[in-house]
Amino acid sequence: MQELINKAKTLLESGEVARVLGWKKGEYEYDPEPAFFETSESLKDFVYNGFCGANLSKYMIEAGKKEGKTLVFLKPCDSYSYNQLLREHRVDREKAYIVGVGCKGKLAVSKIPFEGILNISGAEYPDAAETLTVETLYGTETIAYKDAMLERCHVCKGKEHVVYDELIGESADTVDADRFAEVERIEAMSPEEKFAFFQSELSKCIRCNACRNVCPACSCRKCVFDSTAFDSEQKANTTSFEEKMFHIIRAFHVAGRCTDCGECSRVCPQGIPLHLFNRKFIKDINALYGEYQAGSDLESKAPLTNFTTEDAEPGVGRG
Amino acid sequence: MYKIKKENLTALYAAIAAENDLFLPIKAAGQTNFGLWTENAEVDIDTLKTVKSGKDIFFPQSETLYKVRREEGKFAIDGEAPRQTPFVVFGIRGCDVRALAVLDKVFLSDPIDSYYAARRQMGTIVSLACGKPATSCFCKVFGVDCAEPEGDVVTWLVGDTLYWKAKTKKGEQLTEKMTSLLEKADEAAVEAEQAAIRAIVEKLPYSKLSLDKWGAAAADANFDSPIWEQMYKPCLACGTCTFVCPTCQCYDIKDYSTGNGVQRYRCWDSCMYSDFTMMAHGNNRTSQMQRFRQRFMHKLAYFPANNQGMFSCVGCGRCVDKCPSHLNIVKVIKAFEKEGV
Amino acid sequence: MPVTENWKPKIVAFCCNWCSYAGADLAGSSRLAYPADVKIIKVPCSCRVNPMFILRAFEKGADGVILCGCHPGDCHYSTGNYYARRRMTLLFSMLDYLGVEEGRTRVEWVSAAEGVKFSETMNSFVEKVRALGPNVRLGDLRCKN
Amino acid sequence: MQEPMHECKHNPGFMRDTLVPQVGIITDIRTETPDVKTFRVEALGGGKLFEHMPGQCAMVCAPGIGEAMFSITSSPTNKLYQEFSIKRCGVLTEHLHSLKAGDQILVRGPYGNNFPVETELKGQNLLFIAGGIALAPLRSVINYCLDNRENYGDIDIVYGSRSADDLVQRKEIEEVWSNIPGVNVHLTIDRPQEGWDGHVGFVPSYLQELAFDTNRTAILCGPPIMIKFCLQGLKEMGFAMEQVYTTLELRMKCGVGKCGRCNIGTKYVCKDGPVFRFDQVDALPNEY
Repeated sequence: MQELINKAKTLLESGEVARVLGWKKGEYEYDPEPAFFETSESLKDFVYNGFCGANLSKYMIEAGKKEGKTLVFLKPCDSYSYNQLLREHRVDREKAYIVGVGCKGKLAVSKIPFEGILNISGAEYPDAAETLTVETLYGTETIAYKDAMLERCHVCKGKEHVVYDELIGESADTVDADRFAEVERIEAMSPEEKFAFFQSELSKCIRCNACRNVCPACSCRKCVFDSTAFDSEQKANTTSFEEKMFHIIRAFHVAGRCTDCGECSRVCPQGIPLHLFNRKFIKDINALYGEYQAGSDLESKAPLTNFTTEDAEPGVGRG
Repeated sequence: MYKIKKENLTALYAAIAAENDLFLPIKAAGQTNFGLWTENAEVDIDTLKTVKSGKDIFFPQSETLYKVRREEGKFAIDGEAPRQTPFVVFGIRGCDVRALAVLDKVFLSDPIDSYYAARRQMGTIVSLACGKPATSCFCKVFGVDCAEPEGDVVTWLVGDTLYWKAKTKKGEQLTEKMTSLLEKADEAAVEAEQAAIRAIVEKLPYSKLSLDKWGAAAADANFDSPIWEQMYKPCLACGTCTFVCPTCQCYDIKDYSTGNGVQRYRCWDSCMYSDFTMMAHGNNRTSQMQRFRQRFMHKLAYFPANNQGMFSCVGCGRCVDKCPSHLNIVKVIKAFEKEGV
Repeated sequence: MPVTENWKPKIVAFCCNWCSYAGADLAGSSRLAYPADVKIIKVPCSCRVNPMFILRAFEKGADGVILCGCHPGDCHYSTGNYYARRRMTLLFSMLDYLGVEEGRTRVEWVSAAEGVKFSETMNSFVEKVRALGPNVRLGDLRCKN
Repeated sequence: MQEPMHECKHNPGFMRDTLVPQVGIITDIRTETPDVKTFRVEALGGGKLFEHMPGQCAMVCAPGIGEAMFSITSSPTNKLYQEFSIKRCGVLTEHLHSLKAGDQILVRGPYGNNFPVETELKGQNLLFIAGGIALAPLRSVINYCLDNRENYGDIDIVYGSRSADDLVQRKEIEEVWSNIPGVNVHLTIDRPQEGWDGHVGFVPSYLQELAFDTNRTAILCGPPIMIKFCLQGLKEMGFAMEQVYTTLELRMKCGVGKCGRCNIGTKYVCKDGPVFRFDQVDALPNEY
């Protein structure tokens, strides 16, 4: 972590960057918040640990509108999101100094099943322990680092940054699950079971829009779901239809652009596995139009703005 | 004081539900929220904080106010009748019960909101003391005693026994109907539990938050503070904090065209949304900083200024747990405490 | 809504202006019968139809939605229907994934000369949706009463 | 607990929830300017939908389109109907402009406080200052004062708009108001125009030319920039902030101080306003 702070200090003091986008120490180890640092003095609150799961690339849209360069710390998977924003011309590469930071899997405090959590040790950067020690109001507990990891880290896209000016720190391979296993499990269900599954998950939705607002691919100036022109703007969670509409359309609007960064599932206050929608599209795109990873490069044509004359017909695979 | 074995609670729920709608914490798809009891529901009274607070029962996230039918150019208004049947809320915690007192100030002030008022009249509240307060709890700061919550009936879960004590007339009426399931008990076990709870509350990290910088006077004093500009930046402008909050009461009134007419409904809204104050001629809160400030100023300064010092926060800590960017009211209170104004 | 012997499904058919709408016209002028419950919405091109159109049709009470456009390669705008094909492929796959009955959505390429195909397509689609019964999984309850 | 289905104190006899509107019928529409129409609204059985006081507002709703707060431009002394002058500027107003006499709309209200016509303003000389569509809320007070002429001193009305075509209620101003003894109407338009022989110039500068003494209470309403300069002018003339009233407008949904939109600091414009005295406005945070 000191290495990151030193880098930030050097660049801030030399004037090469006007601000640093990183994570700020919260009340505890487990609640750091994304933050802009404009003075080297303020960097005393900088933190980078296992709980810095927040993907900072979307903040670069706003940062890019400001005077001067912004130093941003991106984890390997965050760099895909940044790259995708770059190819959509939503961020200005010239105004970013990207430090690719190492990542050994990020943690979710919601996955730690103990009550009254005070301190968690073992999540330090770069020497994360195999086991987290959790000090609670009701005693000390331990949990394997892996067990507290975010879902996305179990299907990690790899240790490589796709865009950076400089790399600091080592990353670890955290993959221990098949990315599409859950999608396949659902695909194998009967229509009734599928419907029941999504109904029970989506009926929890409170329409807070956290998934949309955190999503680096959802960068529209005005979302169709905020439009008052017709009744797509439905803040009510009156009926189950309305949630389906929102989540299907949202997933569709980011299809072919979603890097599978997993922020939507991380932020959902109701724990809805929203990545299952995006991953279904990714899986279909891979199967029908060839392997495609959004954000991996700046050149290849996105699957939904491309076609071949031999494409499959709609309803492919139906019985 | 009465008691009932935890294993007999299902019988108690069934008995209550036989005469009234019964709302209680139900776990579905991994999350616990208040819902209507049915025989198949997975009741979960052990989870300290339901994701959404009990606010939903009295002020639903979405409710129809009236329907308008149009026939030959004429409108016919079909107003929704306020609730007329009694119901019971079981297992609601002290902070959420206090939150109803906050909502009362809004909805029961003139002109009274008849939909909310009817639910308040029809509802009997069976609250549950918090055996294991969490790190993010700070109800003590707002004078809530989670060892002795308010409510028509108060219950305590001690080991495998639920203790039951009626506190109001409504509570006594409910208790009378349940006597066949309840046994008489003495207060000793509850007193010990309360002492244990209060000891933990003393140790809670946020129990000593200071509200000195807040209250009616803060409406002027804190408005122009540079702290807002420093703090708001990670805010995603989502509505998570407002929707999980037991006291946030802002709402929107919207139309839904069904093809046969229009349903006018009211639904929760969030002051964090960019279009919240948007109108044809402009917007008076154009920046996220202003919207962020509005939320906390409303809870900690404007509301007390209009309601004899009562804060519009009950310290339930849901926003502390749920904010995607880990921003929350505790951080705001602490920032003002530390840096002053 | 009770499903009775006489229950008729409501079908929304999005037809491209250049081929399929003309095909429907031809079906009409050739006196080829297709159910009156098919409501045709004319669109400039099949790729004008975005997923929200389809979902909103279901929301407002449709029991089946069909999209008709020019045959691939024959698009008036050269490539519009190729994009529509990819979009609908993904959308239908998503609807299947959500457990919506597969028979409720369909894409068919109908040229201006294919009045017979238009009528046959509509007849078979309506029959299929009829067999599925009313759409409950993708409708807004508020529109039902 | 109080009885929920109560009789509203502003609105005796109204026994429904305040959020549920009444059906009103548009009995007449006057085109005032290219983008302003005045709608006359009556209850289904004839007569007024409710009683109101000058400065109060009502929620006008076109089902399926939207609902918004409009000031009631007719005076309470009018016993037959209520009027709303509405400028076309958004989705709802666009729709309202497309309506015809005989069409129905939904109305609920009245909401908010009113100009203190029976207290502070009584016996005073009055100076009304308005720009553009802002005459709408003031017209209700002006007509109230004119109909109770004996209760008020001299009345001066300074009214300006972009052009002569944009003057709202021009007929009434020229044919009624101008002919009442003790009432002086001062019209102005922003730019010279053929056929206009009146004053040309912005309202604030005209106000300074007119140089009123401070023995009067001012009632000011208009676009924010006009308010800003008029207020400055009034201060220079020696007016105290306690002598100047205005009426504010913000996004509203409920109209009863509950939906949480229209607050400026601790004050809700719908409930504590829309009428404020400028010393009260000054005490509010700068967020309007």
